[in-house]
Amino acid sequence: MKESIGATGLIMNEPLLWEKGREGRSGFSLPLRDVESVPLDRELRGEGPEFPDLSEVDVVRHYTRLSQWNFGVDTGMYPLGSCTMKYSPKTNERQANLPGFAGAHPMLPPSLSQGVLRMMFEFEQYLTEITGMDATTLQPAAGAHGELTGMLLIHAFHKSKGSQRSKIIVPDTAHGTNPASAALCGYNPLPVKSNEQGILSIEAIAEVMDEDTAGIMITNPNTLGLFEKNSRKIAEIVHAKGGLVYCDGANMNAVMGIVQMGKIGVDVMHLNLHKTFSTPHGGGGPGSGPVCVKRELEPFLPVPRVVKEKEKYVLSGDYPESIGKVAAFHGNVGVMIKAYSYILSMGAKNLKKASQLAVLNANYIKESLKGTLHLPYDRPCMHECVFSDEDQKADNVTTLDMAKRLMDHGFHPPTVYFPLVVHGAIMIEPTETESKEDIDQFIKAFKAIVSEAKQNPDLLHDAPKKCKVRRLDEVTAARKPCLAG
Amino acid sequence: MKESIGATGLIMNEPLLWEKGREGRSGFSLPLRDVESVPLDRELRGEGPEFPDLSEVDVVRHYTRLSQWNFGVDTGMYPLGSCTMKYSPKTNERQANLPGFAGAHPMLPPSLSQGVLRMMFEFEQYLTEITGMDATTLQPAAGAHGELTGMLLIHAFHKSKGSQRSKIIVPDTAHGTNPASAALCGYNPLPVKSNEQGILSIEAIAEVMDEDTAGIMITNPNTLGLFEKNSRKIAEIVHAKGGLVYCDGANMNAVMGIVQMGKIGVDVMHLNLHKTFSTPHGGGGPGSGPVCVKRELEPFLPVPRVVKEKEKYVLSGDYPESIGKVAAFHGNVGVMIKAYSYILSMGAKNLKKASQLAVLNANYIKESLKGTLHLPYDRPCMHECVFSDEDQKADNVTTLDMAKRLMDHGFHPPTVYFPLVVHGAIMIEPTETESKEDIDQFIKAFKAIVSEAKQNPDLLHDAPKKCKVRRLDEVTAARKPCLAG
Amino acid sequence: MLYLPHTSDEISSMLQVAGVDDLDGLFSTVPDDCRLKGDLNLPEALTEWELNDHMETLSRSMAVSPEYRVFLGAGSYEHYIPASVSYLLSRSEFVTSYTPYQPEMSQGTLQAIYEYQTLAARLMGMEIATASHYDGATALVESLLMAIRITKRKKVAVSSLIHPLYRQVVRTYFEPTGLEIVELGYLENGITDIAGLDDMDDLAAVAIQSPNFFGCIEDLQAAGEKTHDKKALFIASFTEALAYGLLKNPGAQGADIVCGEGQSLGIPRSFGGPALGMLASRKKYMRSLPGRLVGKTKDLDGKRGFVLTLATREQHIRREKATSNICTNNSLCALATVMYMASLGSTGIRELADLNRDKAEYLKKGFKNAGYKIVFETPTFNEFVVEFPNGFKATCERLMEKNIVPGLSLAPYYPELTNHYLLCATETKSRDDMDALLMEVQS
Amino acid sequence: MLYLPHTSDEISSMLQVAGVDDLDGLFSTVPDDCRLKGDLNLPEALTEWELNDHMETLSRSMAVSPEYRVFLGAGSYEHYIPASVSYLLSRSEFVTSYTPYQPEMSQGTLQAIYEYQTLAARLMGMEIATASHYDGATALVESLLMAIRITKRKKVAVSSLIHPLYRQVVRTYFEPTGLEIVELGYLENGITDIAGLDDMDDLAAVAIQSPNFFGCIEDLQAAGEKTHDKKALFIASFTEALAYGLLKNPGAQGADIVCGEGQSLGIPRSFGGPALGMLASRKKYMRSLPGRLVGKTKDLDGKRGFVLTLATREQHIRREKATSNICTNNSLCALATVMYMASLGSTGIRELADLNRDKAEYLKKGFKNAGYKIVFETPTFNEFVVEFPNGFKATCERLMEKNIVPGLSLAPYYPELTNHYLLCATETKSRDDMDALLMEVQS
Ligand SMILES: Cc1ncc(COP(=O)(O)O)c(C=O)c1O
Ligand SMILES: Cc1ncc(COP(=O)(O)O)c(C=O)c1O
Repeated sequence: MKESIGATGLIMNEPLLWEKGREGRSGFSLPLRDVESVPLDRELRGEGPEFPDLSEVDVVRHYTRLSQWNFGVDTGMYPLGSCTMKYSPKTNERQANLPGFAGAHPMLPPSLSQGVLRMMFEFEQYLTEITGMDATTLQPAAGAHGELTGMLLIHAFHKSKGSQRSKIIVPDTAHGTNPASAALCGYNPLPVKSNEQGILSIEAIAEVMDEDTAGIMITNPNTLGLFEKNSRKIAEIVHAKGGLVYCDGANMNAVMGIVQMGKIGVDVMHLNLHKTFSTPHGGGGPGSGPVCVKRELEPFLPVPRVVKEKEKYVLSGDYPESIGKVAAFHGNVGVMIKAYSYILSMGAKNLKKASQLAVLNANYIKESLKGTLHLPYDRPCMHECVFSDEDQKADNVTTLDMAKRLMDHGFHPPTVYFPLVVHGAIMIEPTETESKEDIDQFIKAFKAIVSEAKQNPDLLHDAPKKCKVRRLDEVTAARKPCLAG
Repeated sequence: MKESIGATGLIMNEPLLWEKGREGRSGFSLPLRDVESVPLDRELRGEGPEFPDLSEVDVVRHYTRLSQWNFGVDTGMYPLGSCTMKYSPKTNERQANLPGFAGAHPMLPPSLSQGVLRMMFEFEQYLTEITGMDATTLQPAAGAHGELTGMLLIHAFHKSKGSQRSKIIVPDTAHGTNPASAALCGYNPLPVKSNEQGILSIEAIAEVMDEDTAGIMITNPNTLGLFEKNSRKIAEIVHAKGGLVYCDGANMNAVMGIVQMGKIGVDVMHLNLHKTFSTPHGGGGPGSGPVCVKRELEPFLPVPRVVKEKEKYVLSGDYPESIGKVAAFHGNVGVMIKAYSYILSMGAKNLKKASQLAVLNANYIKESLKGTLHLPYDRPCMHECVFSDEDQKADNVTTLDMAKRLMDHGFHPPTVYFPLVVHGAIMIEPTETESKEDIDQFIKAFKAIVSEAKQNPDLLHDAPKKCKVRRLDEVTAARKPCLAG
Repeated sequence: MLYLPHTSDEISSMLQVAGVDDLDGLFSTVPDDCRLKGDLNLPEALTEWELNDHMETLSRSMAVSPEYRVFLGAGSYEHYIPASVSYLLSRSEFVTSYTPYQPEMSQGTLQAIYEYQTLAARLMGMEIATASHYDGATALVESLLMAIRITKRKKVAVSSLIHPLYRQVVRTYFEPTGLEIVELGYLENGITDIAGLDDMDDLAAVAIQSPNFFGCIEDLQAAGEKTHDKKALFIASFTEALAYGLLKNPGAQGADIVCGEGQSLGIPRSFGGPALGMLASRKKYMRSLPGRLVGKTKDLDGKRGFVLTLATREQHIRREKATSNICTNNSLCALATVMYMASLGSTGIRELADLNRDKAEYLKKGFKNAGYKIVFETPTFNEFVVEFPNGFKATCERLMEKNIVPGLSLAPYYPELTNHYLLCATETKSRDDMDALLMEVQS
Repeated sequence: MLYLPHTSDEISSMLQVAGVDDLDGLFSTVPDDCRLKGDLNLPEALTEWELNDHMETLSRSMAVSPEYRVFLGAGSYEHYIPASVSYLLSRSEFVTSYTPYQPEMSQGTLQAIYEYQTLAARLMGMEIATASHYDGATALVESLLMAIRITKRKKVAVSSLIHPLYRQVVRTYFEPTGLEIVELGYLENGITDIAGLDDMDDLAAVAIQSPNFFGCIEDLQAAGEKTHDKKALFIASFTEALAYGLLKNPGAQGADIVCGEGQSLGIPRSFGGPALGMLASRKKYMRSLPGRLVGKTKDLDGKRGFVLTLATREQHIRREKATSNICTNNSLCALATVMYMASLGSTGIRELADLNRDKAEYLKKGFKNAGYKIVFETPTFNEFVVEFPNGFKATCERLMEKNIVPGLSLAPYYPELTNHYLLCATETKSRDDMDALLMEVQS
């Protein structure tokens, strides 16, 4: 197709919920009353919340219209770096909606919930195998939650050794959740710079690692899309000082079946099922952030744990050293079902193939756009590559301008201004589910934008033009916050 | 909301299926082969069709993008006259998708298909009651199919009386399917004009009705949205000459619980489940067009029929006078389930209320737009009202121009240029599921358009401007047809 | 009520505008003697939750997989449907729109139907296909009527191995108009006996189904040639569209019109409907085609777009002179089909068709080995006829108690074929499923 | 493979551009001693159809309605969910989008979350609410930590009638940082004993759940006043959000922060997750709130739009100084909830809440009449505690064989409460369901 993918079409304006509706309307079928009314004492009763009364058609139209203002992976390419926006197979949605799963109460006796328990038991085994670790907990609800769980495990480990430590090493390329999770557990994050190659140098770690340092949080592949090739050596240094190695596995999509973190010195890591394992991101969640550990950390894992006794699956809370619980129940089971289904659909070969193609797509984009955009670290990348707006400074066009202009061309922008070590970073993660055709169109669009930046920069400054709204005033939004209507 | 509902937003251009894809890709999970291959003789084998090979994500994006170029009742008001585009309750979709229904083979023994048979049996009874007739067949797949079935029944009736007849009376306001269905059954449609009030006069019928006329096809309420108040008398005249009265029940949404056609002289009629009974129209179908008859026509109904023997439901083909079959199996059962669910959800009171509100909405629009648009028949209307572009001739703006301009205002246009008796007809059927707010916006939009027609007619001539495409060249499409890629 | 948005205040203010006092007043034009006095006699309204329970109960009483193993084909086939197709088909922009009379607002449906017409035509080996018909039976009738219009003759020859229920529909349509139908018998190898054609004249068309009702693959080439010798149009029909992933297509064998049932291609069986009537022909017959057609065109800016076209054939323009009375068709089913065909692709449909053939061959062999007679030796696709010993009815009953529905008894349709059953095995039948059946019939 | 679009030709041409010979070559930066030699040890890949069978089997082994009558509540409640909500929630524009970092392309999610924040705040009687948290337990922790930040104190008092599992999560979070938790006991009428507060000092916050874990409605007003006397922040938590369709909301009773579980509002139970952590506060604490917030603003043309705002509180800007480490939250669950609340409306939520109360009262009365002890006399919403005679465990077993799950044994959480069970009856329990249970416990 010659023309750009981005076009404009008819969509509907739609007011806020409470600007619609009429008292007495209803969009909910009230169940029959087959019992008498036993009014609650006046003083306990309130007026009830002020909700608009809407009919079913009101609600359906409202959210159908809103949905049309949104862009998802099903709409087009969504190369949001570090987010692994791969296609979410539709069959996984079907499985998670099966009545036996969707309708299950979390406190059902094990004898009446074998299906879910078996799924969780097997799923833990699969993740343990994929990461090369020894045990897994599925309780964390997202990546950051997994990080915190990991920190708690490390803390419990040191405590059990009687030695408490105050610091933890966190590279400057780390995602913001890393230092935040460490801090939440009382650790002082110790920032270390990555070297000129964009990775951690053995020396840098050797320099800071000491007996008061609980360990290190490594993101591998890191957020520059580079493999931390010194990680083994770094692990040795950390271990030598009695520390533990935490791996942020958010970028696992690059190395499934290629690297088992457990085999290269990692003691504890989290996975993002909503990234690597294809569960949809839902406009911000729910996700799931299982944590995989080596033997020495297993005693501290959250309870209850699913164990198999003879042919039955049971829940056991009998782990005296456990850190306790990080979620009320068993974690985001509905999300696990989708990731479990994904792994079963893929099998070992296709998981590896997925990583290989994810890396292929990223390197293909890197090589194809290298002449067009400034590439701070010109090395083979993993699942994503990071450019900058260095070369556009002359046209006084920024990363943001290019990102917004991409929308008019029909693509979701990459992650921008992250990682912080690259100024005006443009972090592109295509994932393996983008075909060569689609990637070629993306490359074409980006090249077009860069030449637009020279010829007609205002096209970029005024972008986006095709979306429902133009650029929004985020400054006023933050200065005079209006958070509820 | 001040601004018009119609707006523009980002949508994606998308090529034709076969402009995408790469050989060897797959979007279908091929089942395991657990049996050996037994190749078919060469000369019987073909090359197989030339389809594009696509991945699941290709297919999902393709049709997700296409869907965003479409407008449905869930998107907004769809006042297509004579089509009863009411809201389709989502619960009905759920019911039709239940595995026991969706997966059922049509030739299952009755003992293994009691659920569907019971549904059909009860559903027939409900429709029989709503129409005030004596028996119902669910076999016809749509309204026109029901009309044909009706004609066949009338033909069989006369044949059984030994007298065959060649003509049938069809008013000029009738829908095109009426004469077409009559002709398909070998009858010559005898057109009669409606009177200055837009309805049939007793005299007009008396004049043409004779012993060679099989009967009359009346649409009541008719396509001008008017109730044929002489229908009783007309029926007497037709009956007196041995003829039968067919009622096109496509407009039944106006009179549920208010008029039982069987009680006012109708011998046979069809219903459009995809209009009156809320089943979605699916961009052109599937529909369902059950036919209800009086006792004297029952022997001729299509087979098999569902009958109840003791507490069991069985299929009986034992009707020697039956016309046979109009569909391979039992008709559009999936559609019946939705309409059956609708009737069960509504009950008698709400069905009547629905008709009352449908008529209220239509009259409200008629009164509100009367000053704005020319109203050829200024009488209380039923479920729809018909205007014309008479008053816009001066601005040389046509019905089509106004229809297209409505799109830019965020509404689907009404039915235009039908019925034929009104030049430049604008046939508006809001249905009962449109709220007063939405109708007021529609009225506002139409008034705005009419003044635009005066101030700036080109806004209308160039409309639509907000849709994915502008006006399409239908002339060339028909002169040099390209029906396949 | 969920589906009735009006509040009583709104009703009264609207009544005022309408100039009447109450809702009843709106019906002043309905004579009193036309009005229903009491209320309709219908069950009390159910809540959404009562409805769920009720329908759940009805649904559970039906014999479907996985609980049941059903070996019925005979015009309705069990094939796997990808979750992606079901999801896409549920998008309300497709589901809740009307026939695309206003193309600017309906490009989604229109392009999809254009794509359907194209893939459907390719599958059948024809140049053009219509937007859809109700089902395979009405598609056959429309094809015969089309041939009658084209040739201006009044007689058609129809194979007795066309689905018996389809032929019943043809008879029903033809009865009043005095059009003549001759049925062609069948040979003992299970295909149509076309010899009879030699001494028939003024035929408008000859219609043959392949694979035929016995599952046997007909020699369309030969039938086509004989038909053309008679200057009649050759109509090839089918009930199992998937077969043409493997078989030589009808177009390649001289068919002038091809019609059949598309249910196999991504449409759930739903007790027989909604399904999909497919109809295709050579381009020269374009203007005689019944039903809707979508065509490609350009908009004012020269941008590609799609519209309903050649409407002058249709009832809303031509009224009694239309090529058909059809208006609403089975559009959404056509969409399901094109989504399904797109998911399969050339590669997939071939492999899937092969697998269907091989599954049926496995079952066939099983019966042979069990000593049953495979009545017709002509090659088949995924269905075949077995002759069982007398008293097989009892076995059937036993099988059903074991949740196995063995197949369709042919006796009601072909009285000479007592104890003959038509069995079908698609890709959904595992070797275990088939072995279970074979085990039962052996014991 | 369905999800891997690359053909081998494409792969080789892309490898060329990437400048390597084969896929392995792409991993040159991965040291050899880091590479996995063999293959991962995972089950063979399943087809979509094998997966369907497998998951169907697992699903059928679960005890859910309609086959089972489950009277469990205790933080996860069975409520009806309209088909319209499930459909809307399945729209892929919502499901397959990321956190709305690019507002121009995410207005659908953003407006919906803004609407959620608004209705959630109204339900809880607060000025503002966050975009969502993982679940009720983490929302409670975040609330306590927020209070600790605001007051700069290190001690919190938590009612022992807050969901035991929530308190466990609090303990887990607090353990390493040496923050202190004091638990408030309960009175024999089943509500929190706040007397103890008198001689406690430097409290950052006091947290009380209402309805509490025994289902009893707490006197938030009193607790709030006592708390404020101590200059501590008053945190009201809940597990059954629907209760606030009926009860006086926490804001009206002096709560500074309100948090709880939103699962009741249109989210299926899914064995406990995903659910919805709800958190709201008075506006003055806005900048101390954890997690995402959506705010209203204007675009360049002055048109209304929505954005993520106050990001300076968050980890991606503030890193270790952020108000929370949360990034991905439970956005789609918040969407389900706002769709559900919009469907109910003021009128509906009130009637539904009333009905829940009345169902539970019916069951409660039934037990009373059957001679069982309703342990706590404080009014309840849809849950209550019953004391059964010794050996009730056996009865339980019998009930389960009859597909009835009577309720939750409290002994594991409150050792003093042997033979005490927490039972729940929502609108989904018909009189017949409840009579069936009562019948069984009588016999
Ligand atoms: C590298 C990295 N680490 C951690 C996270 C946090 O994961 P989550 O958003 O699931 O909490 C993310 C997600 O943005 C990430 O990209
Ligand atoms: C008055 C009238 N009669 C008959 C029909 C034909 O019904 P169907 O389209 O279901 O064949 C219609 C539908 O357009 C109609 O409006």
